[in-house]
Amino acid sequence: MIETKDKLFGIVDLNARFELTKFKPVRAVLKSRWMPLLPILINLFMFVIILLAAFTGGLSAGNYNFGIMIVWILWWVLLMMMLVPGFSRAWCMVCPFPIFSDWAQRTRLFDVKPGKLGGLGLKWPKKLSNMWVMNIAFLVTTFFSGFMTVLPIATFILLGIIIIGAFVIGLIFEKRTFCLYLCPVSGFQGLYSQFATVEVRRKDWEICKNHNPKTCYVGNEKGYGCPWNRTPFDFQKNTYCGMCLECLKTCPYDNMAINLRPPGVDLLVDTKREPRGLDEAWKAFIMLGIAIVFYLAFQGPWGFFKDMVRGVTLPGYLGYIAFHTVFNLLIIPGVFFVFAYLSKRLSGNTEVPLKSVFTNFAYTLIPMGLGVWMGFSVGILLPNGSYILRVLSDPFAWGWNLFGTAQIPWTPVLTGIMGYIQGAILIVFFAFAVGYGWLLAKQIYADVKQAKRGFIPILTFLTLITLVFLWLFVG
Amino acid sequence: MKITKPIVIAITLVLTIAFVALVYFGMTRARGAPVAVPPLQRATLVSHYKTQSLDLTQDVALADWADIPGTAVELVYQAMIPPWSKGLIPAVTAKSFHNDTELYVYVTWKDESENRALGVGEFSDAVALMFPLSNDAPPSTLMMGFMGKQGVNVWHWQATQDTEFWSKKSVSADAYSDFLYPFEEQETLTIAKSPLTSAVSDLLAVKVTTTTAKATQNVQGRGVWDKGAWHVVFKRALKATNAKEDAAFAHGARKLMAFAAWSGDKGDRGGRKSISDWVQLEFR
Amino acid sequence: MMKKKIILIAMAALGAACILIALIGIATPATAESPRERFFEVHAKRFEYAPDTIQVNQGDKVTIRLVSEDVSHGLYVDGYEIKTAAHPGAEGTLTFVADKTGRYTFRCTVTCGEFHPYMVGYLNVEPNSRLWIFALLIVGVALCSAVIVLR
Amino acid sequence: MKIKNEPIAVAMLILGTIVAIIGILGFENYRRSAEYTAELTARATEYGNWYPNTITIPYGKPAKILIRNIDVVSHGFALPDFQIAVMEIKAGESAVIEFTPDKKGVFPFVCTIWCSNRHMEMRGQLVVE
Repeated sequence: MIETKDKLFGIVDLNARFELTKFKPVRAVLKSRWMPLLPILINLFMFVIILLAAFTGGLSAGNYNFGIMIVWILWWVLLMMMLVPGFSRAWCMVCPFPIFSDWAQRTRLFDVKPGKLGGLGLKWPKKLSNMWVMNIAFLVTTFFSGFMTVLPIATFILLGIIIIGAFVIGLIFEKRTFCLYLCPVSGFQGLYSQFATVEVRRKDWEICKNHNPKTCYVGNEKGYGCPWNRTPFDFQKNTYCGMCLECLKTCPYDNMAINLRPPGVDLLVDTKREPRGLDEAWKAFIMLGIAIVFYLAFQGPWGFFKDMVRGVTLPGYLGYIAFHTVFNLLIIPGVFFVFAYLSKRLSGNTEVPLKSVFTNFAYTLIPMGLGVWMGFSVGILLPNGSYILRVLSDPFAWGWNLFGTAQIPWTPVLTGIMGYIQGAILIVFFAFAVGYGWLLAKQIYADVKQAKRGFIPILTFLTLITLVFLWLFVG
Repeated sequence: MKITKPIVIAITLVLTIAFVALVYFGMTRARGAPVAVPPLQRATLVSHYKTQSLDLTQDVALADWADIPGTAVELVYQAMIPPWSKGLIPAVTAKSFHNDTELYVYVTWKDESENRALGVGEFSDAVALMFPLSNDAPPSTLMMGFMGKQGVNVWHWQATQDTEFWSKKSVSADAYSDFLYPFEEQETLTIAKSPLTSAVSDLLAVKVTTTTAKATQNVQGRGVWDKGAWHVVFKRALKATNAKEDAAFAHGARKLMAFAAWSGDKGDRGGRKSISDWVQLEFR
Repeated sequence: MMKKKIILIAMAALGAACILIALIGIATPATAESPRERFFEVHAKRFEYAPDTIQVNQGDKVTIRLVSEDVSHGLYVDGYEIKTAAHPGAEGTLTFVADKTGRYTFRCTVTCGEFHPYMVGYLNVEPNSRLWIFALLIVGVALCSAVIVLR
Repeated sequence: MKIKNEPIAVAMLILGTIVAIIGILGFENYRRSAEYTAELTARATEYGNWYPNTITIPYGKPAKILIRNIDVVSHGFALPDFQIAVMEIKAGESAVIEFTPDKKGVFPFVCTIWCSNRHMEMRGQLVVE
């Protein structure tokens, strides 16, 4: 946990923590090997149904397909609106995809088999041990969003590739390499979980310092060494912690805790081991850009753009891909670069490298991006959420009626006040972005005077981007 | 079992091939059981050039049409807009020719009974031709000419009107109705009519429920019922009198058209009819 | 030093004013221009409406005639919670008084193809007070935070 | 005796995957053959038309036909000779028609909603024998 004297908005104590694991039953549950195995197994069953529905659904209407609806309405929206901002990488905790490679590596599903893990166990190259591969993987995945979110079989193909990829990568590389550096949805979860209100951290450094060997890293008979290759005894950022709960089991001193915390604390962490980086900055740009493009394509009224996204003609589709790529990888970062440059110029500081100003301030886009994605998700969930009730009762469109909700018609909910909800979300997350922007400014520029001046361009950028999204949502 | 390199390669290959095969299988059945879809085959009605012209004031002479090849046009129940047809006329046979100034279309179909009069529960046999007014109209929706704003020109021949016009006989009982009407089971209202100028109503429509009589009636027609079949001849000037209201024809051109037929004794009237798909009319 | 203070005070006042105006804006609905009867013929085809944006003023009596150009489509207006549907050859109509201001999305109600859930258009009921309220709030928050930081 | 968790976990995994898939597909197969006389799939002409294009049901016995619209647009089902119709079956939905055929022969059924440019070709035959 980093010690900071800074207070968010000048009032919120960023060192405040509330330990959830201090309650005995909570700790007992989390230390059981059924946790998270049992939720994973239940989730695995869910995804078997999703895959079956997506496969049998073929090219039929996605809005009546269990696979499409659960993945793109329920899961995606839950991820953006609750799981990531609230519970960090809780999705990774219950994600069923790596269970097969875990099983192959450990040769046990439930028990702990001490000793070396199976599989080839190669190390992932250091140069790629960052978000770049995931940035590209996610961007490429979004090229196909016009198919995946509406064609059941396209969702099947995506999930199939992820499942097989996770398994094969798990056989070749050590531990959760796939989750850490390859999974398309891992990247933004890692990035945005820095904002989460929950964290897994060690409690007392004194205990860890004298504990050898560090069982949280190497494992013992109670559990495996951190599958996510973290050092639970001293990591400070949520980014790459998959919340698999192994360290809670392997720590003989119960020195690992799950804490509630003020949102966004990790944004201020910049250490040698967990530095801020251009990879995460670009992840933030890509997420922001995708939100804009997706809004234009899926919630805007422009038919020609929809035709491009759904690939009516090949030139149109390639045009969309080109625009999408350039917009996300170059234009958004380019615009931000201008403001970062202005920030440096205005601050009068000549020592701080421009790259550092650019990278560090990019972290203000984490709360911003989370906010716009929440707003976007509201626009998907409220009009289309009622489909979920239907597909729960008739998951394969075979005429079933499991829970008596198969006849519920499409019913938009609260769409009249949707604009207010989206506007309110934007303002809240704009405030967080500004709050952390100021704290980051103080980190970047040694001198408070410089920080003040250097902060102004960033504040301007954040205001403008918020106004852009406001215009998109309600304008 | 220790996982070695060859095993990983083998697993990867097997999984990839199995997945690709599964996706391929899924794609072939993505819209249900795969069947070969026959290519679209639109019936073509050829209108040959002839120097002949017909006089409709005389009765329809079947001999005039005997050696012109006919096109069989399949009809189906009109089952899109209620009320739906009650009986089906499965097909009509159409023939056509044109001379320098006139177009002739001949339609024949089997009908066991000749219904030339109207009354309560008694309806007229009829046949209609429909042409889109726009020459480049796409062969999309044919429901009463919903083909963009220009709409369609409909030539509606009715046996009752034929009797009235050619035989100068009154066909109506005191009350009748021949179109969609909310009280159709108790049809008792008389409907005012303008004096007849033809056995064929020359109509305009832009969509369902918009059929409107044109101000100028340009189409003549005459029908004869013979040995269990109707033979109806339509005649119109090749040139359109008013391009906005009349279908335009020209030697060497192509035009979309559609057919509809009514069987009075089965209760057909108004929207209750048998209809065809688009037919290509070709002038040679 | 004096100059800076004056600027800061001015900014704070402006920011506060923005927020205040926004809050007043929420409480009092804008007064409408004289209402008119408005008629729109909206053509629906996969997966767009033409026109895709309908511009009206608060209080207008709006009639939308929905014409489908290919398959069955529908039109549901967010906020007003009314809908109609159209087949090719059979159109739908809906009439309402545009008493709620803001931009509302109208959506297709009949599954018309794979992109059906994304088939939307906008109904703009002027004045779009929602946009201005939130824009003022955002600018106000920005100005106030600038003042807090720079002070 | 200590409960062995490992086999339980493995059993749950197999139950949730392979057994679930086989079970669901098998159950649906049984349900359809037990409940319905015939099954009809609605799709636009371009995508294969009514499938199967000809269905045969026995004369005089109550028939129960499942019609599934697996297309992305609405279709409808009309069997005019028996005055039976389902005006609209929305994409992804299914309808069931029940009737007792009181005449023998071949009867056409058609789609009732303009579903594509080849809508007029979307028809099939019901054979009662």
